[in-house]
Amino acid sequence: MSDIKYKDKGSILNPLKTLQFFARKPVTEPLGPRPATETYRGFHLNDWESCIGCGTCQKVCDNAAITMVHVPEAKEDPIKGIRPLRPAIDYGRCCWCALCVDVCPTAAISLSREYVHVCTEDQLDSYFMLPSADGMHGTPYPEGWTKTPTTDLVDLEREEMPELEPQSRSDNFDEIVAGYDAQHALLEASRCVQCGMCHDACPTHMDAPEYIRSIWEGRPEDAVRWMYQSNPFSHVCGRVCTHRCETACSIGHRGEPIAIRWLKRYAMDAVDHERVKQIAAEGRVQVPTGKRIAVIGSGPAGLTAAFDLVKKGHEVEVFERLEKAGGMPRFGIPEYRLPYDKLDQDIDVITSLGVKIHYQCEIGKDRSMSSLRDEFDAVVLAIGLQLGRSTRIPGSEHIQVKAAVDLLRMITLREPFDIPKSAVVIGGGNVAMDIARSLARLQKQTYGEVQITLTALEPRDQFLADPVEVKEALEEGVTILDSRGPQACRIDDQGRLNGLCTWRVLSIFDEQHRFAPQYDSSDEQFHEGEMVVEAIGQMADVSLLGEDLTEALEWNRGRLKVDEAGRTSEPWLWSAGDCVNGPDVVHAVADGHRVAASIDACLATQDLHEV
Amino acid sequence: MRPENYQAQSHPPSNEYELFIGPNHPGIEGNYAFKLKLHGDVVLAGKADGGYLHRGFEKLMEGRLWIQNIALVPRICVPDPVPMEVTYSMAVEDLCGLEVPERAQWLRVLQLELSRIAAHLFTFGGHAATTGMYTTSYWGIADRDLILDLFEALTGGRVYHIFNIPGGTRRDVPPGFLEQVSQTLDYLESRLPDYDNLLFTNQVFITRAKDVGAMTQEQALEWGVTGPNLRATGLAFDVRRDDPYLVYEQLEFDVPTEAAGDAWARAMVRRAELKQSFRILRQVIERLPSIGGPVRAPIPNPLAWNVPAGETYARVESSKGELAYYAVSNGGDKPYRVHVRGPSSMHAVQVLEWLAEGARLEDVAQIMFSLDACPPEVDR
Amino acid sequence: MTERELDTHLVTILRELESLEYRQTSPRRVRIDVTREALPGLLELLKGRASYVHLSAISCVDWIEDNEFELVYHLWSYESNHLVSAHTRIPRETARYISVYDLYKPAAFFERDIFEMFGVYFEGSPHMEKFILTEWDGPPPMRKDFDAEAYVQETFNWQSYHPDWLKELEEEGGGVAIRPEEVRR
Amino acid sequence: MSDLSKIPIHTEKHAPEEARTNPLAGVFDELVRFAQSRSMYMLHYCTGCGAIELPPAMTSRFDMERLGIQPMVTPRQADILLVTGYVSVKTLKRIILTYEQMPSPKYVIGICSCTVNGGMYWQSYATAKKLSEYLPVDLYIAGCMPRPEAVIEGMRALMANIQSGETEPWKDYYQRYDYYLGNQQHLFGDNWQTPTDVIGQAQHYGLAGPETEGEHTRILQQYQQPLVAHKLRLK
Repeated sequence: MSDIKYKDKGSILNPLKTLQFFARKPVTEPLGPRPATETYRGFHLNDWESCIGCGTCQKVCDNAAITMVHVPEAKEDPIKGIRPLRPAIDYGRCCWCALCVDVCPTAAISLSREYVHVCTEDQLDSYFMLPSADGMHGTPYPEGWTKTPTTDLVDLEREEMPELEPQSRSDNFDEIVAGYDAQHALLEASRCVQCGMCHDACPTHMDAPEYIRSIWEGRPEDAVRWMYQSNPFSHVCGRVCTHRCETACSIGHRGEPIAIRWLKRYAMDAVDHERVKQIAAEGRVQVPTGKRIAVIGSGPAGLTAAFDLVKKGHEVEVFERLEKAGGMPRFGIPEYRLPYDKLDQDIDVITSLGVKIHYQCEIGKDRSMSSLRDEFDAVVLAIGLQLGRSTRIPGSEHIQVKAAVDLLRMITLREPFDIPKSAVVIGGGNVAMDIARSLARLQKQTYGEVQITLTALEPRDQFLADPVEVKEALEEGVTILDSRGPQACRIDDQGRLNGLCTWRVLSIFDEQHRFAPQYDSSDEQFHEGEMVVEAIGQMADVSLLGEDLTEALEWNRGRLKVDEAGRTSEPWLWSAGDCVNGPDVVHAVADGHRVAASIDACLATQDLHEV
Repeated sequence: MRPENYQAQSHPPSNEYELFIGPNHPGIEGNYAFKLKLHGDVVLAGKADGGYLHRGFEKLMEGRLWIQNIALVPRICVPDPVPMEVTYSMAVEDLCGLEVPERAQWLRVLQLELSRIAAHLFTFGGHAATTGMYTTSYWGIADRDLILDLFEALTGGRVYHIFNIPGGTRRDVPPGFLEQVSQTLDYLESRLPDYDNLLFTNQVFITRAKDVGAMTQEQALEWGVTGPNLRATGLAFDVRRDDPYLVYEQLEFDVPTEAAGDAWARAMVRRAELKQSFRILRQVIERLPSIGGPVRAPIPNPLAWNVPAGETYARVESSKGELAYYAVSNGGDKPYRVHVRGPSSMHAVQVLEWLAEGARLEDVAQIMFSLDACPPEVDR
Repeated sequence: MTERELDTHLVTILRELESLEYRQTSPRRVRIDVTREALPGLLELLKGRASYVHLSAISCVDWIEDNEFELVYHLWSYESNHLVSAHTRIPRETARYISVYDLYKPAAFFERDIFEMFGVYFEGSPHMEKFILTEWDGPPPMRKDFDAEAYVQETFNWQSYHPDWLKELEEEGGGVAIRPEEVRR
Repeated sequence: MSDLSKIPIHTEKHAPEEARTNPLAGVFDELVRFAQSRSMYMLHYCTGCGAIELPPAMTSRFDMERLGIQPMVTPRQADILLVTGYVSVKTLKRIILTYEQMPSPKYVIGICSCTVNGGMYWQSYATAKKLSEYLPVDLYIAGCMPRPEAVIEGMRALMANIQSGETEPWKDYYQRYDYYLGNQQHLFGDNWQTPTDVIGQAQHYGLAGPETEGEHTRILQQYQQPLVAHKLRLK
């Protein structure tokens, strides 16, 4: 019951009590806007330096109040994941909920403490505002609602990927990365904000946002369908891609990027191989065009071109020098990174469409270029980079000084060679890591211990190799020395190789950014090794072209000159892949697509031999 | 088509007439209309007319992501928005099996009670104004603004806080906030005697409000009356105590009742609830600093958040009565169906119609305000 | 009566009836699935013998793929402090059901609401007329087959802002790149 | 047309500005505008959620009365129509009725996002999106919802505009009635009509122009029924 005496009859003097209110402080505020609180949600601010134009704010906006506007003066860099787009806010829609702030991957958007805006009908355009640091009316107001770790709705941490421990992987070639299961893949895919930076950065423009969304929706088949739109080497790229997509990922600006590569791998592994074949065959032209195309080399570039062309209804024959198809992914990448059966699956999908591969058929020896030219409507040269570059230091012509590519190929083909008890690897790229780690495994299998020294020109923080590779190599017992320049291979009196002498590197490039390493000769080290492996780069073996053709073609600093579509100066000959672009799997795939599209377009209109 | 509030449909006998109150009328709470049939100044029948504030919330929510709806829900009841956010969040949390951190639960109680005080102060003002006493509304609204200042400091918004999201709250309290709450509570408590003098012990008010819009407990139960209006008929029922949510089980508070069931009893119950809210807030201020931990459970990426299929009925005690959300998910990233059961969907429609019957014309506005009807809740 | 366990009295009553399934979903929530014929009888029992006197709400869900409407009656007992949700389904084409106004007065509001929003007719309900949507001629808007967004795009116009900064950007070769409606799913 | 047109009204046009030779005329006009801007009644009509910030703006804390603005309960005596946020179609009809009942000069303020481009409810089938299609709007105040300070800043801007005589959109409603009526008919149906004789008023104010009447007013006339007074039965 009530705790006041409401039956109080009052008094005639009661009104006089009200006089006390004259003594109280008035509650009325002075005219004019009061300053807002520290987390106030007023008009928007945008830091143009950190805004990357990803458009995530636009997606989360529940009122469709955000329009992305192209600002020509803003920075554009697809490789780093920066677009010249900026959000413009429609205050005829906005509700100041600040979800855009909480979800912004780079913490660029915030709300200010400014809240007054009045205009007439003629001035209504002012309701559509392009936020910058200046606020609504050009007067900077302090920030109000900003992103803090508590308000952040972006998941910055990647789902953990199960991997083999160093002790259980260092003596075998088993695949290290286990891959996501469905649950983890779904969780990892759900981190994606669908900005599409990955698509822009990918050389072959894979539809990563779409396939990630399909994975999140639990439909890996659709994901595979999206992948085959742009990449018939999805098993390979799901494992060993250089993942430029992840470099560009907008989540990566403040946290760990989405594991796009592993998600691709998950989707490919989750779908039955026979089903993948059916999906890959979708959209194939059923009526043969009657045109025939020869592809030299069965690496990613060559087979991608073959895949595209065969789907367009052309007849494609591939000529491979070795006994197996796959090119560099098979003969250059160790099995612990890319199991051969996965590569076989990718190739099986392509051959199942009717691509014919002639194995152990070396052009220039078994067949000549001119016979291909006469027999086929077009020829694609996708021979890759098969020759290892040499350092040409004293002693490098010794038999125990090997090229990394040759050695890797021998390991793949299981060709026997004497496994050195100790070895020195020259180079700091991924190939150097591959050969060092492969040799380390063989040593562990044969002798039970690892004795590999890897010397690289670059300081550790500038290594060309993937940081994960470096970390794993160290875990497997490889000694990695940075800033060491090879000077000579030491050979003893009996003609046996003893090891490598190196000097410390002072600088690698000169002022014009040309390669001109400077050494400190006083800091000399000797690295013991029965074998020295050079892994400093590769080049193409173009001897198959024959003298006449080599004469006829145009060249550019030792490389074949091609136009944007990959066509050489000979109208019937295209070139694609590493031999044009330098080593990179996904680039080779992109190149294959480009060349195939160009050939298809040209064949549709003209006979190339009559041009 | 002529708008029906322009011309009466039939021609009544001269001592009986129809009167339309609202939507543009100071005696109507919000944008709402009430059609009366009168004999002299005695109401023969009343008929509520809603839909002026209809926005199709339930349809809108089906078209937006689960997280986007947090910006939408507070708009369903403008004077008391926090229970809307909390109930919606509770529904989503229940569907997802999300565990809300304890600190966030205390923060939610803090907001809920602040919002209850603000809503009650607003109602006092309205109720007093319908009896001709405008000072209370001037005071009540000015004092309510102090609570809005607190909300501004806590959430960054005065009226629409959008502060509770599924999983917890969006921020922690800013530094010095609890002292600020404490000072505001001191001030509001010191104001209670003023309100008593001005309104609750004022003979004008008592005479006007006593026996107006009275209902018995049986009627109240039959009509589906909830909240302070039900307690004013003598039934001590409070969702906070009897179907507890958040940390209300750990808090000490009474459920005040009155027996009369009339407009005056409803005002007195609200006045007593104000004191209970002060009491709860004091306990929150005391306990909150000792409760550590995060204010939000980790939630998935809002753009890719599939809520598991299922249905739930989340219920809280808002300042106006029983507020519930029936949420259904089909496993998608948007709600399949959300049904909002606002307390006013009873109070502002059927209960008002029944109570107005036999009342006098000058009391109709008072009955509406004493029921604390909130039209946007009816219209959604 | 213990609050944590399902009230035994309720269990006894529920066991008496055939053609229903019940399940305790949380300490204070019970879900009952019942055929549409048996629902009025169930409510009568719940109100008459198990103290479920408060009809908290009637919710309607449009399961368009099953071609059914689901009606959910939320009942609260002030004595045992339990909430019972009785679910039943009716065919979407006929969209007719029986009013429970005789048992529960609050049903009139909810039934009218469902009538307006979903077009389900309740026989015996006192106000089967429009209340909120008196000035709406379209189909019942809460039905899943009514596309509100398409209706809005067709009926209303939007602001066509063209502020100075946008004109400047357009001169430089920029301009609007992605409109908000393009990213909506 | 309705009976209004039969009422004899003073239709003599104002003399053009340049013809006024009395130097005091300008001073007098200014004085009138000043007086108008300092004493305004705001119609007490809560059309949407933004109305919740008006009680604080009007009462002790922010005290709009010090600007001479007071709430007024009837449209016949009000100067300002404040459209506080979203307008459902049902409310919009009442707003138009109310607006037409207000005496000129009258001012419309649209506050919140919703009156500009639909705001939060842009997807809603039940709310109108652009208020200015149906009524001439003098001023917009941004916010969802604007704080009392912002509302008061808006009011001060309106006062300044009235005083300087810059904006008079209320005339636009008479001058381009056909346009507004067309939009109203598009939303409410062709049989939409209000009891106010807008065309007659336009002639009364000397504002009837080529766009006052048109195809839409012809549709209006087609459906319009003459006003008939209620027959009071005294027994």
